[in-house]
Amino acid sequence: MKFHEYKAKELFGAYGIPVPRGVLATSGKDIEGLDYPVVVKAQVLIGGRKKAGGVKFADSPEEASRAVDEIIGMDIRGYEVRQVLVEEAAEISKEYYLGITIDREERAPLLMTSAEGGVEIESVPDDKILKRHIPPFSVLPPYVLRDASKFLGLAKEEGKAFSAIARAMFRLFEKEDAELVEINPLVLTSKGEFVAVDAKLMSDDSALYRHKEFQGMEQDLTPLEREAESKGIALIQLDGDIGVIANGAGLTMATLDMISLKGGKGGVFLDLGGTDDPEKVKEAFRLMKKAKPSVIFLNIFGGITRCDSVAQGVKEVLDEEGIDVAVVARIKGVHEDEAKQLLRDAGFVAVSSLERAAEETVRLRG
Amino acid sequence: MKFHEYKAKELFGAYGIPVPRGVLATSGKDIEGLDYPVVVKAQVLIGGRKKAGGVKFADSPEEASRAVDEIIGMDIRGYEVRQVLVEEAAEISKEYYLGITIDREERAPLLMTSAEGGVEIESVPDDKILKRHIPPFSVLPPYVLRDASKFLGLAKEEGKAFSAIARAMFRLFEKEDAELVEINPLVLTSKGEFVAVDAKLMSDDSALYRHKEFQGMEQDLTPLEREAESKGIALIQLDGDIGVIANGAGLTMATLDMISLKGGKGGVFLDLGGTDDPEKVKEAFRLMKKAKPSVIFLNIFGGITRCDSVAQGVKEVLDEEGIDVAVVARIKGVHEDEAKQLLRDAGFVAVSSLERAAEETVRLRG
Amino acid sequence: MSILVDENSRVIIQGITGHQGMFHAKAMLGYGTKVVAGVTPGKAGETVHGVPVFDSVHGAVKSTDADTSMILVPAPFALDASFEAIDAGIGLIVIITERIPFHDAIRIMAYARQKGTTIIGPNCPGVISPDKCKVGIMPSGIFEQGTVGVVSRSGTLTYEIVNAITESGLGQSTCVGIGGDPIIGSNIVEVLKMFEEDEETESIVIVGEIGGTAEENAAEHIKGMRKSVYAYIAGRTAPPGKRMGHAGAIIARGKGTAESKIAALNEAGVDVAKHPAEIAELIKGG
Amino acid sequence: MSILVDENSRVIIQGITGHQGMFHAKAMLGYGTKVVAGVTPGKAGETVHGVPVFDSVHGAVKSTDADTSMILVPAPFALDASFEAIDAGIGLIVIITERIPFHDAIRIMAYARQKGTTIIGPNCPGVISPDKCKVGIMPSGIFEQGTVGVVSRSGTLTYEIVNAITESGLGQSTCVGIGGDPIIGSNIVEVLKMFEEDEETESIVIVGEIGGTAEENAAEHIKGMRKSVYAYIAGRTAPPGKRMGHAGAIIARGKGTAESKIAALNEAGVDVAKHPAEIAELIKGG
Repeated sequence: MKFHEYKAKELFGAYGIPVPRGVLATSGKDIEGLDYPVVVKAQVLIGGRKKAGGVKFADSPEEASRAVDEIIGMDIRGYEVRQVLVEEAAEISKEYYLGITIDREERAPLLMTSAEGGVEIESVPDDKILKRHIPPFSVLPPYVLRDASKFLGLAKEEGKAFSAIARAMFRLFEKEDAELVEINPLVLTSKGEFVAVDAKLMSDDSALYRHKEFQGMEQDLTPLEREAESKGIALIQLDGDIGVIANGAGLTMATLDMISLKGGKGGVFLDLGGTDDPEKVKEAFRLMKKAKPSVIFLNIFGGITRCDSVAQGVKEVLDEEGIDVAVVARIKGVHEDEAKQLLRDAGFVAVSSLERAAEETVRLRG
Repeated sequence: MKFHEYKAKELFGAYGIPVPRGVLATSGKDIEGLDYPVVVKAQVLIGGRKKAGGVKFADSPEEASRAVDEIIGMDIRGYEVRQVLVEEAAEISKEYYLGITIDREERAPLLMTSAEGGVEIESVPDDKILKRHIPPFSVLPPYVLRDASKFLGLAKEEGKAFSAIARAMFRLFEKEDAELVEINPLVLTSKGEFVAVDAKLMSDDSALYRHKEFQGMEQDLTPLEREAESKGIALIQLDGDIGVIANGAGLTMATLDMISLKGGKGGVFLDLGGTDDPEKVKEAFRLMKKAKPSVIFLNIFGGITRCDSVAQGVKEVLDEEGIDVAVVARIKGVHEDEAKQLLRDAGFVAVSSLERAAEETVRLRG
Repeated sequence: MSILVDENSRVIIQGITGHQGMFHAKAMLGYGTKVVAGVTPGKAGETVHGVPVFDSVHGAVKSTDADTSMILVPAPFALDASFEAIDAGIGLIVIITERIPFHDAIRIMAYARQKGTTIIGPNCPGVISPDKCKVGIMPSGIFEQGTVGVVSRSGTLTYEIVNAITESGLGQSTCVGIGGDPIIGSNIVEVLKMFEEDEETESIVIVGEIGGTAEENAAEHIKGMRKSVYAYIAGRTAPPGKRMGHAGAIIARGKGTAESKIAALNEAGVDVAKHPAEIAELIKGG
Repeated sequence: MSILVDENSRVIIQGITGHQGMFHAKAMLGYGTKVVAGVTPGKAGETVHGVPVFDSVHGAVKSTDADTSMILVPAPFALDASFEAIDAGIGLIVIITERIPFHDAIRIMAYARQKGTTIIGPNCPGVISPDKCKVGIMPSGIFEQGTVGVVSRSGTLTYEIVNAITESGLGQSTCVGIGGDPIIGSNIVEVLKMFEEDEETESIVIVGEIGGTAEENAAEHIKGMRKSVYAYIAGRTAPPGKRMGHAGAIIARGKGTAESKIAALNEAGVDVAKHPAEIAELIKGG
């Protein structure tokens, strides 16, 4: 789950990480009590807002008010700006990068820091980034902070302030089940103080059950995707027109790839997961219909999923509500024969080869 | 470092472990505000106080007062009782054992519990004790508490109360650098509540530097041992008459063993450790003199210890203060030749074989 | 021979009394797996398809000498169930459970490594050595004993590919679903090493997908291997920044694309199939 | 051959700029040990007896390909120094530091096991393979290359025994001081296994002491060993309940007596010497 900058900064503040003073605004009238100059930043869950004009500086309340009203309503890479964060601008002496994420191969948290802050970390050469693993279960070991302070060339007092921020960041990372916490830039002001001028936070969706306070937060999702999520179904809208329902992320991706190989283009990725609950299958078809695909490709390879239950759901939704586009079904696995029979009875074409099913799907589109 | 029962219970209480209401008393006049019956318990850092008459029950203030005055001043296995703990007696429905210690082989904390509480855990058969390791860095895992509750045959609510105590105990174990935390008996009252009726706590001396609050606590030491400890020297008074100063616990023990093999009996174990600081060596000799040994055996096998520095200390203390008993010196290792020369110059017999040195020592006693 | 599980594996199922637990206990028993016990706290004394249920893994191990566990408990309990199995001395733990928090998975893997326990998963279909032992939730019918080792980050996609391998007349030595999460107990390289040592395995199939750099690391390792390796990578058409169904499959910060993986594998001499069924043709051709 | 360290070991010293660090750096260099770097935060750029000093273990490893570290830092910093060495990829860490809190030692050992790092110590004299490499603080002069493997819980007592072995005309393949603390990185059984594998080692000497059950466990293991094992146990005359100088040596709750250890070793066919020098006679007699 991605956090808006302002939400991330609220949490940062709660953990003792210094952030600029600022207010969240939906119109130019909302700004009060700030010292100038300020920076006005669009709150969208996508990168590249600066390039898109979503960040403006202002030297006076009037200028700031104007900037807010200019940015609100803006379209940034498909996202409408509904809120802006107006913050006192930090006097920048130096910009650093500081982030903690999870290293898959090492199966451990990884701290990364660089003196080349303020630019995309991907564009910083590897030897300009210090990377240190953090022992699982542990606090941030002192040697990591020592190495980091040295690598960044910080003076003693700066090193202490930096270390306090890094420790707070790791506490946040652990306690909030974060996948990524990032400050870029972490600004050293001319007064020698650190401020987190930007804030990025992604938390683990699988851990949401122990973070009720994050539930219902605005997500980087289309309305249909949001609806699917609320129903526990993984649905992603894509650029094409063909709707794919499959069980398992890998199989769904492979099905989309196969469709592309046969000249079609996927419009909806819908992963049923391991479910064989007919109600959930019905829900999946209802969601899929709302996406208005040119044709639906149902690809089930059952393991934990019982094919007959899936087929039962499909049959029921067809009986109850009808489906106005062609459906190509391919089904295989546990209780496969019962499932096939059910689907044939319901009028589907049951194709057994994925390749031929994909060809058929592309043929039947629009 | 061993804790007195009352000290341990103070800490237990701070961690939320239920302990009986009680007062610490040095005379029969100190008891106030308790409900009767009470139990009066000698506060000594040695086991077996019950057998020695150091625990008495009382049904009234008068009886309690009398019991306190009887126990104060008592000698329990060589320890004079100076304080008693007067506690409200728990109504005992059932007695359990619960302890957490360190398992050397597994290099992990170990939880032990038994339904056979109130007796020495050593006397309980192994199959009546549940043992579970606790993953290092972790909290007490739920499965351990589940296994324990089942093993003890606790009802659901009892299991919850027991688990809360075990979790608190593990927090204490970790935060206070304990080697051993033990409740025996952990009493289940007729009201269905748990109470820690006894409390044993040993903390790690090596971790004292991060527990300033424990420093200066009364220890299970003779006055001379306490004096040595305050000076950072490991000295133990034994039953015999020969004083052994050696460097390293193993070598000191082996020297005592060798003396025993040759018909003598060690009276002082003094381990210089890895020091080669002449001042510390002088201090060691001063302490040894206070123990009034029949003869002193100095056995130095240098590694991290520089023999010449040790010899320098010995020479200086001899020069400055004299030594009125025979000293047999055996010295070997780094800068051994310089050391031997120094000692010979100071009038010692420098024997090179441990066996012969021990024979010489035994010969020179008395 | 085969890797991880065989006819001697003595298996327990943690979470056996649940819906999925009962279903798969039956399927595994039917396949010939020695399911010697189940564990569900509070249900000791019950049986599931004749398999005795215990309250604790320690109890089950003590009574049955189990050496392998399959974990099917809900995600919030998976950390504890894993710690319990590790501490009870289980040597191989197959974690089927999906949506285990990353931070829990890190702790599980750290403790397992410390105690020398092998973990497969989480969020995986399990492990099967055809005709010998199945510790997982895969449909048994598609597997056949043979010489192809399969290691896969995916679930159902694996079945698709295994099915193609079997239909082409080849069989599998062992098929290992390592799971689709970012934090897994055994990665592709670790399983490749096992297959390289296994006498029964002649060639190896990797079923990869977008996200992470596991396939790139595997490619590096394959350069030093004797046995032939084939691969399929799902997600060629996946857009960056979108998680494709589970947390592992995401092209994030320009890393983890199918192109990068396929290029690395090709460079290591691995034939990469364009679609699942093509794998079988490549093996037969190679 | 020899175990743990040999002429190829590339050694760093953590805490090299301290009093003991400088003293033993010189001694180790004099013995021929490849001391390739020292580490003391804030002292990068200095040298100690010609050995370059780095700020961090990562930096030292990167520049020198070190594979072994000797830790001499004060006890409160030993946990961090150990984590640093483990994380930097050091394969063998010899912790000389004494009085490390138990709870820190447990964490060090857990992380080391997780990462596959071998730890010797803490509170130990180190490891020496005579005429090849010394990573420790023992007096070099008493050692001689030979075929006796020595594993010891004690420090100076080891020198006593090694000296007797050398004076009797035998030498040592490797001498490992595993340390006297209750929590140590490698225990007697683990070192016995290494010696059993080592071609140069013909017989093995255990120097044990009261406290714990390490010798009893070793006795159990020895029953399955080919090589001859001899032992000496210190503390026959130690009274129960008194810590004899360091935390490991205590007869607590009736466990850990010399009698129990000697009986177990005898039962496993191990000759136990009555005093240190007798060890050499036993080996020659056996």
